[in-house]
Amino acid sequence: MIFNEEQSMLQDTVRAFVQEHAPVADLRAVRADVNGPSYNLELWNQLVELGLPAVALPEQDGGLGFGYMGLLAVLLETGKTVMASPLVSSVAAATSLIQLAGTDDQKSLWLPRLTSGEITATVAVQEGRHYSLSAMQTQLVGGEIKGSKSMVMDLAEADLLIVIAKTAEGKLAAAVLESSKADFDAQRYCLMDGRKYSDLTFTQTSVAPGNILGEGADRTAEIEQALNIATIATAAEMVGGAESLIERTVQHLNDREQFDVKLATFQALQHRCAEMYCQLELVKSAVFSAFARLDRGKDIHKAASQVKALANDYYQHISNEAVQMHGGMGVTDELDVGLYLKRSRVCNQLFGDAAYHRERYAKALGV
Amino acid sequence: MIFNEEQSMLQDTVRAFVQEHAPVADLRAVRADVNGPSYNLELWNQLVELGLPAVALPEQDGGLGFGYMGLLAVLLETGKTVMASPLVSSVAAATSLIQLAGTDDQKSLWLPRLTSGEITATVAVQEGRHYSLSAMQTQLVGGEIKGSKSMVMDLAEADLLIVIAKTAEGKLAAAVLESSKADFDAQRYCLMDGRKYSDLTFTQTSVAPGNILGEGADRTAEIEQALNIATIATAAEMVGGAESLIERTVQHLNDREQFDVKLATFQALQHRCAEMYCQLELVKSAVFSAFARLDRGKDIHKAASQVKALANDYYQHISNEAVQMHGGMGVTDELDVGLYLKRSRVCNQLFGDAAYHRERYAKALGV
Amino acid sequence: MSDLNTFREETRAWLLEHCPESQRQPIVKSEQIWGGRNRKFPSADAQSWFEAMSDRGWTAPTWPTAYGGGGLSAEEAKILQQEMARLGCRPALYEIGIWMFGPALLAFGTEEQKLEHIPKIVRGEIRWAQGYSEPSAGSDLASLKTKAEDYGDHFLVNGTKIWTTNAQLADWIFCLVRTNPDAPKQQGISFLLIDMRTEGVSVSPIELISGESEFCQTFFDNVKVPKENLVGELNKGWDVAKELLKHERAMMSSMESMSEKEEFSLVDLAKQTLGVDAEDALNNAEVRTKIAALDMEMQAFAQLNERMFYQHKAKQSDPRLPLLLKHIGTKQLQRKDELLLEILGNKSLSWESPASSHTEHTVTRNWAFDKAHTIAGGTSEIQLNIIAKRALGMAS
Amino acid sequence: MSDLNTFREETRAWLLEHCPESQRQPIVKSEQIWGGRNRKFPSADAQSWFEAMSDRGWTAPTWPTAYGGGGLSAEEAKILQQEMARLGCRPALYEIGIWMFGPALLAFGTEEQKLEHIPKIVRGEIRWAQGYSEPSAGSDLASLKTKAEDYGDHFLVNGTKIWTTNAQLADWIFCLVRTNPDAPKQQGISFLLIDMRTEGVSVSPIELISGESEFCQTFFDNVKVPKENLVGELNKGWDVAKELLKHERAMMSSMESMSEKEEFSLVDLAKQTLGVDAEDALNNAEVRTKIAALDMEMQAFAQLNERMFYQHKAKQSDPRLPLLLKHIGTKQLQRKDELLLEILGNKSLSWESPASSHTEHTVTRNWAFDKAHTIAGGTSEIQLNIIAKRALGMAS
Repeated sequence: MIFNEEQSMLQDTVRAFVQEHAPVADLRAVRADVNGPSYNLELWNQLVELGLPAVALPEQDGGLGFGYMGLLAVLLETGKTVMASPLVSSVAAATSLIQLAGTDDQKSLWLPRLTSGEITATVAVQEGRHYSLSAMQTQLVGGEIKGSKSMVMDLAEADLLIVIAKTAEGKLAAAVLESSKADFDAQRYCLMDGRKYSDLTFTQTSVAPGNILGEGADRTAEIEQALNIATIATAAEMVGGAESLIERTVQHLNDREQFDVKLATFQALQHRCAEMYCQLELVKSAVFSAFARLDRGKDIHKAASQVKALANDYYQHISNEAVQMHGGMGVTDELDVGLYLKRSRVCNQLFGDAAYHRERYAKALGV
Repeated sequence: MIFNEEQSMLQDTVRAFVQEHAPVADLRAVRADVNGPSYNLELWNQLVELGLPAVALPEQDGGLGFGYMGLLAVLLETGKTVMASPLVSSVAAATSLIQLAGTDDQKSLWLPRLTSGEITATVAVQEGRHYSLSAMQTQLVGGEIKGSKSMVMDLAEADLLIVIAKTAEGKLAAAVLESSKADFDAQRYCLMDGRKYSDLTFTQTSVAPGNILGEGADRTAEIEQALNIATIATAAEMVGGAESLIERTVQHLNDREQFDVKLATFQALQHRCAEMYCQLELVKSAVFSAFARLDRGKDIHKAASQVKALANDYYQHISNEAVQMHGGMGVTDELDVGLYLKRSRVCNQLFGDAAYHRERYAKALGV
Repeated sequence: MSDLNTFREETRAWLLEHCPESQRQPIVKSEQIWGGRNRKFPSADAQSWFEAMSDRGWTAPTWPTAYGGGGLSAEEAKILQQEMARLGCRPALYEIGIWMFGPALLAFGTEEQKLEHIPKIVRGEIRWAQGYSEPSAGSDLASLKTKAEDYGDHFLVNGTKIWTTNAQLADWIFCLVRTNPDAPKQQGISFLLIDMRTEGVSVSPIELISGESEFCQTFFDNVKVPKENLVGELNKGWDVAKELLKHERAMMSSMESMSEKEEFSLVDLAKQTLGVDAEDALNNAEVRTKIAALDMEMQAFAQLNERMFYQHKAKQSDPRLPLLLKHIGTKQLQRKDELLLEILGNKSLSWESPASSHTEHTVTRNWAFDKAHTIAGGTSEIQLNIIAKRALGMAS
Repeated sequence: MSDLNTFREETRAWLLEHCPESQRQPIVKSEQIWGGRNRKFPSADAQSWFEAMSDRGWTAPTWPTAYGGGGLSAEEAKILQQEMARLGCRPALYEIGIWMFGPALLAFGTEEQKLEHIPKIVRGEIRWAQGYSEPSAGSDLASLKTKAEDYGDHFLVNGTKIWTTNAQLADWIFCLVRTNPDAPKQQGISFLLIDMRTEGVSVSPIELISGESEFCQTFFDNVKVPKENLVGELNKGWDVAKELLKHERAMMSSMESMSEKEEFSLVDLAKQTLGVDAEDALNNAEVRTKIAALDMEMQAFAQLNERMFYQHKAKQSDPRLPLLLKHIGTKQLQRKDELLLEILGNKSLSWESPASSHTEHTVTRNWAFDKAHTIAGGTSEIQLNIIAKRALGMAS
């Protein structure tokens, strides 16, 4: 439930790096270059040098053995400046998929190159307007993928694309494609968080048996687990962003005077900030708990839904309040709060919105 | 959408009467007499002398022709002191049922005695824990009622009991029983609003054909309309209660000093009171609109659900806030706010809770 | 037949004669006619309709004819408005000079000032901007810092104004400036008119989170303003501002209907969207509840407005109710925006991506833009203060 | 083997010997042992367990033996607590004298006062009540009006105290009284001990909205209190009160676990209730969402507590987190109560009607009683003030 010494030191290292080298201005540069990469490649290479792609995996899989709590430490810090990176798409989602669902051969083929940062990967899972595993239509039957995917992160930068699909038996399967060589249509676009996403169409994309994770074995549970990891990783980034927003808002209210007193002295604003802070510490505790469960090998199906639903709702509330409390300047692009606001709405849709996760959680509760 | 001159004068009359003769202390007396009547019979007789049982009906049915807007004027005022009376059970629900669903013979048999106040009537509709017309189980088949009913208002005082049941064809039917002579089991109890309710069991209660409203014709639409009238009448009482609670709370905050300033000067409390007042005027506008539609002969199915869901949620919020803002004394029985709080929760269950009405409204919207 | 009936018939006939068919269609934003030295007409019809109206002074129907106005009585102006509405005539001129500044200048200006400025407003020759807000003042308008120092025949103005709508298009700007730095806040403020062409005036646009920008920041760097441009008494600018503010609310609500922002019905859009995608039907039980809940409240808001209308008609207006409108309305609008975003899902995350439709882009852009509504024109916090004090009588 | 290990083994052996099996079962409210002249023991076992503990002074383990306490070190007391928990031993004595008043008297009392009062607390012979709040003071404790006037050898006390828990059962009461009406608020207050048998003291119970009442109002009508009953310096009672307050929070949280209020799991009760009545399944889509939403937040609150526990263990406690607990916890409790009421429907509208079950009555009574939680012990408004200032550093 809390960081050990190594994880705390890792957090300090990443914090120092991010604050110095990846301020919100970096995201603005990524956003301005609409045809450029989805994140600053140079900054990412520096994170690779810090070993971050390997942070969560155990040493036998080429990892650094910080555990997923180590990845949490990283994401809380990169979230604070809404830093763009493939930490969710490649490190949390794709790498976990291969590690959990791959055969030994598949793992030794891809994991070393992923953990070393030589390559990155991304995952195509969402379809249509809303993320929903149960509603997934894309088929992987007879070695061919048919269907379409939406909102795939960081595709142009990724060497591998892992497509999640349903088998003829209705099980989940994950096919690893070399994104530059595979045969599919992709439409790339920017979203309001300044990052790039792709919608994909697979008409009859062939997949070699060796490129299907588990090579024929049912990997539904492992795929769900990896997607749960991606879900809580997204939430972790959101918590970092929400924390930074509260700090910025309190700072603004303490700095700004109106009617001859500091805005921070208005009780209505104090109470609203206090409520936001309660929300922050609640969801942060839930996130710590989910990552701790993960590292203890416990099931995180319910925890993932708890954490993502809370992160979605709280960050939405906190970002709205932050804009409002910044007053007129809060709605200008000049201030950074708007970037957090927009990132929060994009994160809402990644790996399931609040209604989806509340429904999933209710089912898990048995009500 | 607003009262005409006659309705305004009626409201003034009732307001003066209620404020002078039916303060909240009257409800306390009703509550204390646990085996006594559900309302103060003497006060009710005075309301009868004012003509209130006849207020809504048109003159050809023995009414005073104020329209239902006249009944709204009355209920807003009686609601202000949470006055116990059969205005909802007998005037809004039972009288409307007979007027809308009865044959000419049935109307001339019962309406004159109801509008003159010679008798009162009540309605048994709810079953189980929650009001739901669609889930109703009680059957009226072959001239016999079978089933059970819950939360019947003012039964011991009522001369007539109208039981709503389903026919063999799944239509709604309403059977008029003389409550003292009919054969059914009744368990009478107090609820926390200080009034008396009954749960009924009908094993094989016989109903003469002439006692079934409409005498065999399908009266489903008329019965639904009468129950919608009872629904908005309940909401009208709730709006009166909420209005009084806000006034009491603001008064308290203006009177009470803490930390050397009036409580009313705390901005957080100001904003919360302002939000309550917004809610009040919203639901009041909705209630006026629903009653105005009713008098214009328009359908109020959707309006009834809108009004009751809003009244339930807002009054719940307002009564919670009122208790909180009255501080320690707010949770004592000595202050009246607790009586409003408890009445609001009872009203929530009468003629449908907020979730029921939101569901019904969503269906009406077609989503 | 009464005079007013005659007036109605004549007006109707005149409108039928002078308002071309094309100017009787619902207006879109791009065809609104704004004043200004560089004004352009979207079509010959638009120009002829505008000129017919401004020649009669009916761009400002109740203003005195001495200054180019229409000289109509309140009753006549109302009839004109009714007849225009009946025929669907477009407003002939959109101008804050008409809505806000003109009435204040008529009340406080000198004869020279009125003769100089009012006719040009009526004829749409000069476009005005408003210079009130400042970057560091926020809701506390009276704490403004832009100063005008007395240099004998002129003031020297230094400072900056923010949220000056379309200042890059404006010819003149009316400003609140500080002329006595030692007086208590509101008492050292004057009301000054400044030609935007004066040396030292510059404008830079403000980009909003919605990517749009009709707002600017306007800078004054040693700007010389002739003394005759002072409106009202020195250090009494607050009185002029208050008069102007009275007209602002009326304008805000008429702007709403005029701006023709492309809005979507929550329920219609939900039906289209939730119905089409079969997979979305799976997780919309919660969304369905939210739609019902919000629609009920939006209906109640409409009913509140309707109730106020009937109260007004019966001369029984409850003075507390207008205080509620801005807060409730803007909050509901933002809730609706958020819910539409939730319904549209990942298609609502951009106003330019090729992966989304025009409708989706518009919903998203509205979402971002509407964040300003609870801030501009009196923040929600100020509205709640006002409700508590004036509607509920809470001690302050 | 270290001394502490020896102590642990000896303690365990002693507990096994002296704590009867019946006193090692989970305690119910009716079997709690409170002190007092009129105390009663629910059973012979309870009495023997109480006497064994009080004879060793282990009802107050860390208090000095000179006053009858256990004289244990903090480490030893912790071991005693651990061993009692391990064996499931019931607390031997429930007393605010033990939890709050004793520690303050040990810090501020004279030698005579300690010798007089502390042993009787340890042995449960005297039951204490707290006299702080007043009807007109609310959260502003320091504005209290009960006055104690100096009459040479005694004070004459007049006034009234409210929320004096179980004052009708108490033997003595410790009170904050005003001894200098001219000094600024907190500086004219003294801390006084009053025997409830003194002439002029009277108690009347307060009925709550839940129908229950363990609270009283206590009246002082010309009550003579000997000078030696003043604790701490004259007009410095606020210091004593602050010391006492430090122990109150610890007590509040231990009370929570001791009071054994009959609580119901939201999810369990929902499953039972929604599952049984087929007709209710029809309109519970919204309720189902509410259950999931609240359960998630309640889990997060448990996780916050767990995180604080691990922080504490690692000596890395974040001092801001404890400030959040009361507000979040009480708000969640009230939300849960409201949702249970919604689920139970018309069966949740009484705590005595024959139409409802014991479970339903309890849910309803809890709902009413829990309204007090956001008021007592520091209102939620005060909590939010504190969070804003101390956790977030907002200017005041």
